[in-house]
Amino acid sequence: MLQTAPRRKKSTASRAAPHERFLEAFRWMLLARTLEDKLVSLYRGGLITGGVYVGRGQEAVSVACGLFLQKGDIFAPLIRDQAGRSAFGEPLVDVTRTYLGSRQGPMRGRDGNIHRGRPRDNQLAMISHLGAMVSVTVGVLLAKRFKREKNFVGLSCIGEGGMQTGSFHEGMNLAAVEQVPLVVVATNNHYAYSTPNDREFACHDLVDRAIGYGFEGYTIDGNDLTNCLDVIGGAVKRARAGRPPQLVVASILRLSGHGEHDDASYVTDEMKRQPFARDCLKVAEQMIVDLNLVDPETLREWREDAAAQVDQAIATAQKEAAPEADQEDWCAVSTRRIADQIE
Amino acid sequence: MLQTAPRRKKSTASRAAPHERFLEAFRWMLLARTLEDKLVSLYRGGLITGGVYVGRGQEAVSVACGLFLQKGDIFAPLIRDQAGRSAFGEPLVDVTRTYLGSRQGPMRGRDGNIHRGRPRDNQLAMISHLGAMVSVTVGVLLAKRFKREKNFVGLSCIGEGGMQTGSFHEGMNLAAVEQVPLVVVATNNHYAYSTPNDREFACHDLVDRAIGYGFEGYTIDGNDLTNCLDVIGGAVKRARAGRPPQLVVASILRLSGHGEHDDASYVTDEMKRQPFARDCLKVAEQMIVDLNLVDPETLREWREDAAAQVDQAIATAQKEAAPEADQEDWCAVSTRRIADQIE
Amino acid sequence: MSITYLEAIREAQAKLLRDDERVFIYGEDVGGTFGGAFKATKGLAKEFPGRVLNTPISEDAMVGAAIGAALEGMRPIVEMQFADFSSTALNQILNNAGTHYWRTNVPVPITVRLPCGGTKGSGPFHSQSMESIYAHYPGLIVMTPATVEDAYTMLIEAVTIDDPVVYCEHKYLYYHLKADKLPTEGGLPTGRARIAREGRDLTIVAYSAMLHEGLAVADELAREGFETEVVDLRTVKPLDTETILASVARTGRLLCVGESFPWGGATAEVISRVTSEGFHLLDAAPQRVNAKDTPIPYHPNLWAAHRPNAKTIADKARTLLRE
Amino acid sequence: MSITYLEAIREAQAKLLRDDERVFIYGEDVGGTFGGAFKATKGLAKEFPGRVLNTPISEDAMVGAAIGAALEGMRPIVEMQFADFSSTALNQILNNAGTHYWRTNVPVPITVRLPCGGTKGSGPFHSQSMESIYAHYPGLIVMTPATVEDAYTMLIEAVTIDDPVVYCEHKYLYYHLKADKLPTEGGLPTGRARIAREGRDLTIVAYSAMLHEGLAVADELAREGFETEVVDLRTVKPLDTETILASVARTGRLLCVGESFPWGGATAEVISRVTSEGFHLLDAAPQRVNAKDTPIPYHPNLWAAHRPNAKTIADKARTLLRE
Ligand SMILES: Cc1ncc(C[n+]2csc(CCOP(=O)(O)OP(=O)(O)O)c2C)c(N)n1
Ligand SMILES: Cc1ncc(C[n+]2csc(CCOP(=O)(O)OP(=O)(O)O)c2C)c(N)n1
Ligand SMILES: [Mg+2]
Ligand SMILES: [Mg+2]
Repeated sequence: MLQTAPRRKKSTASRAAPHERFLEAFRWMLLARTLEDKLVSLYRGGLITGGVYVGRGQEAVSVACGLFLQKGDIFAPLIRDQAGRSAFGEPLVDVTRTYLGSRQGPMRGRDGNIHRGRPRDNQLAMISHLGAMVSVTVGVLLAKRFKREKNFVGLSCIGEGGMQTGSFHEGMNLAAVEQVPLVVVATNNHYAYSTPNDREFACHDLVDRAIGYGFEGYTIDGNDLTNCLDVIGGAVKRARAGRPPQLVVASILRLSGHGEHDDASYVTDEMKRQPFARDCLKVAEQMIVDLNLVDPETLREWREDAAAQVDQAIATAQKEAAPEADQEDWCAVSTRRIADQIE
Repeated sequence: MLQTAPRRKKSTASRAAPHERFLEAFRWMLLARTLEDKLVSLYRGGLITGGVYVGRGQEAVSVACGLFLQKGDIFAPLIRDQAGRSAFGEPLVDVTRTYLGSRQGPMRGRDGNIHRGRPRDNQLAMISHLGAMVSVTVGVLLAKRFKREKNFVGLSCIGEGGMQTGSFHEGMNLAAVEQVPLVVVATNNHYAYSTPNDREFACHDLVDRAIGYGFEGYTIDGNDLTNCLDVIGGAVKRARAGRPPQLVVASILRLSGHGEHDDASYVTDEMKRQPFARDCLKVAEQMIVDLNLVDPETLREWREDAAAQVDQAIATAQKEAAPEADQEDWCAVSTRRIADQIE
Repeated sequence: MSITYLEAIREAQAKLLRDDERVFIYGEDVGGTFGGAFKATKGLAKEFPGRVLNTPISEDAMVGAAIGAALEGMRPIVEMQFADFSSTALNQILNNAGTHYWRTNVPVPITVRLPCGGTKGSGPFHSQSMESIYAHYPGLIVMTPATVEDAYTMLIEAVTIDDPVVYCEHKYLYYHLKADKLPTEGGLPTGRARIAREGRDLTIVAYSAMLHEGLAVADELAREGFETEVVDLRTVKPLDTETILASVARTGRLLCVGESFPWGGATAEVISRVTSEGFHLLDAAPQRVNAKDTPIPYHPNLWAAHRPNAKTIADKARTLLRE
Repeated sequence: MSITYLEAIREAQAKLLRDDERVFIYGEDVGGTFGGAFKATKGLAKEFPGRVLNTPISEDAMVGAAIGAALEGMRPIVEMQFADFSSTALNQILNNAGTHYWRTNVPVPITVRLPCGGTKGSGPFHSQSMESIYAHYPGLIVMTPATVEDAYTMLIEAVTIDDPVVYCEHKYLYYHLKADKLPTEGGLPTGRARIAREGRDLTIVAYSAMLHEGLAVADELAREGFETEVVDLRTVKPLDTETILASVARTGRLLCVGESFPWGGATAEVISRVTSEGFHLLDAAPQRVNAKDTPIPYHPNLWAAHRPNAKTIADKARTLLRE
């Protein structure tokens, strides 16, 4: 069974032989897909309140974001990053507890779905306002430099929609000014909610933003796990080695609604026929089969293993109590003495 | 005497022979410098409350911003754009009335110094928050398109410091998405207040931002009036002709404090020795002398004429009454019926 | 036939687009076949080609552009996807739109629609009520319609008014609130509150979704023998002090209910005005009920306790009536 | 020897940098030889190399970065060049710093310094007081020091506290206010108001620069035979209702003065609390004086009338005393 507890030791991924790394990544992708499929069915069954946001089709990019980070590195995932979160070390129960509103989850029912995180374990808890987490990641890296830590990087995710926020711009520029070891992975999944690229930006290629900030820029085909691992792995390595901040722009199609409430009927058929519209998980699996990297039996076991882990995480969360208003500490500041003065 | 009332007819500049255009520009520069020198001495003499912000050293860039705009075009100047404002048609008394707090100025004592404008005459009144006026300019252009106007452009000014605001980024991107005929002229005067370029941005050249927005980008030497006129004139022409939005980045040194309260002691000697640190007005005058474009007598007359206009504008404003609190309409909304309900 | 609060907002926009060519709609996902996160502009892009436009995720720029367009004679309606995201447009709203008329004598007729307020499971960033922040600054009119009729007529008036309007529409009311039909005439003028229910023992002042909690409490108290007058503010700025004072003059008791955070804001403003201007009218200490002073929780159990509700309001009302 | 309010702020920062290696200062023009638009960090960059850092003009990012650094164990102080520009950082302050502890159980110890308030000729964008906006939202502590001593001890406490603090320093007090020396011990705890002057006829509640207008009025009224108690709030959030109520219990009359805009805000909150919790203590209608409901005017003639001043406050006080 794959280790899903927060990893406190160095990931093997960065040093592993390419095909081992590929297979490890594939398993995280499979786990994320299995989990999210299950969350979707719980949502459809009325068992999840609020929204469900999944990363279907974006697992290859996302897993590469989580996989190369080591102890001491900082990760700022966004809404389509289940694969990366898991690879980074987020326990599955964190996800199910948050979605199912268990009092024992990291957000304790106070926040839901994808706004979760464990800042103490270097996984930032995103706010909804897109773009805002880039500068926060920069700040963590600044602090690490102040504290004379060595060998650290930060990785912050964004969608092509979020790249148009002012907050994103300021964060990117600040990263370059401070020359912190930051990797920004931008996934152009061709829509921001229902809005297609032509109403989002008008440059030829979003990677052309890199030069204007003083970042190094790379593009990847988000369908192709090998490509994702190579390029994002390379970017992480370069940032760690002291190169300027790195921007990686991936191209992909979101293979779900914006959230599960959304039928995505605005996605055109033409769009669905584009090469970037393939399912990266299927592509990766096909490659495993074609190259005979593992036998079908093993693949089947992995699948079962993922399902078992997901079932267990859900069962655990479902057994747990919901938060109750009268047991809640209704206080937004931590300083007890001051808290007591705020009614 | 130069026409300083708002020009409602087509400027001659765009069609004039190069050296006539140069001379017209020079005269506006001279007027701006003369005016601002005078404002500075009034400020030093304690006759102006608040701050005085001048465009010393930036007149060549600025004048080119105002000079090619025609009736129906829209201008969003910033704090160092006296030359451009005058060339666009701002009457000198607007300036002196605002600085001297006359009740008859366009801001009627409600706002001061460089935050003035006449939106009805297509000269936007900047707010202090840098970057904010780019999207406003985009909006005016959008409206003109809605109204099926033809042949219009907008020009919005920014400093290299203001380019780092989120607001600027959003405005630029929106301009490109909407494909409005916008020219953005960014003046890198090497400082944002006391902050040198290396703490402002880390890209090699700010013009490299153009491609990331889908703008066309150009650079100019802000000392060289001919270059300013050619490139900004060209950008205005291209925008008017339906090319994508245009970004022009000028290089120059601010030859004053940030405001007149600031002695700019942080400007290094090395900086003052850079080629971009020359005084564009002197360079232009030298060229007039060298090429014998006008005789020394004419130059002297122009100088006297500028001084006379400035003196008159100041004398006018000084004679006028200040606003009085008890005659003021203390109401921030225009709808009378509603205003009466807001105490 | 019946029409919801949300449909009224859509119909008002359809009418505005139909009747006034200066009107256009600008915001994230408002256009295309989609029609907005809440479908408040559903079908409008098709019916009015080129006038219902998707924007990039750039709240500051979309408001900036609306300001520019308004200066040039248009009547833009900006839809924020959620009120909460208007925090990133706040500078343009407060410092640009809000100051413009005062500074230049040229008004800025923009309408910014804010889908406000809490719904179950929406959490800290999709539930906020921001009227108190916008009302604090000068230069803005802040509408908080509580009925289907007002949602309709006030949105039309918002776009008609020459000044910038922040129009706070409540997401909980979108589907929950229905009327038989849309009004064919304008409603009360902007800035006038409405007596939603008459009574003589207690005045409850409320607005937006809290009006309905207030009305429910009035029903409940009626069964206990108390007659509660309920005032619907309709706009929190301007605030109709006169109508409130007249009500308090009748009842002698004031309870003010708002869904936003407890420090400052609309309820504090109402109580301040009433006590400053109508102190002698009060027979008991005026009270208020607000949300709790924490971010708005995601979990329904917590959310239900965070916002004022019929129970917490009724409890407070009973204490007040006993005094 | 004497020390100004501004010097106290500088000295507090010097001490913090000296005593705590987690502290750094971040903001526009704070570093180099310059030391900030108001010189509040003058000399500190040289004395503490690498710890007083200029930022690009990016208020959102500078607060975002401070949040990140705080999560990683630092104690950043962010200087806004003027409070007014914090509108572009408001989202990070309210929605990121303000919600973080509630959401994740991890507090965010940042201090955001806001040079607030009006000075002659500064106009609409360099004069604002924003305490009421920050106090409205949960999760923030909002300090408004009115004395040199408080400027010093409260800034030190702000940085020491684990929660985000919005520290509103008043630009008018920078040079106008002087003390003999800096305190060697801490002041009153955060959240505790101070009786700045004792009296028994009237309570004036004020904070920041308005404290001094309040004290001037108290002097004036003393000559007319009235004894005015003046309460300095020190922090507008938390608000020390207890101290205010105790004062009103002594005087029976309440006048609340604030420099920010009149709708909502600190004065409304004070009056609401006093009337809700201490209605029976009041012998007359509580009153307030705020700035006018327009942007802050540039011209000194207009500015002087826009803000509350000793004359307008005294007028209101006299009316109140006559009731
Ligand atoms: C500042 C801001 N405005 C609006 C939203 C509402 N919103 C949430 S997700 C989303 C679309 C995001 O698109 P993109 O960044 O491309 O990410 P994707 O959903 O495609 O992964 C929008 C508009 C937001 N979260 N933040
Ligand atoms: C959003 C914002 N933050 C801070 C300021 C304060 N401020 C006014 S001018 C200035 C420097 C501007 O530098 P730049 O854009 O390069 O223009 P320059 O003064 O050099 O012409 C600053 C920081 C501001 N006006 N707006
Ligand atoms: Mg996208
Ligand atoms: Mg500059």
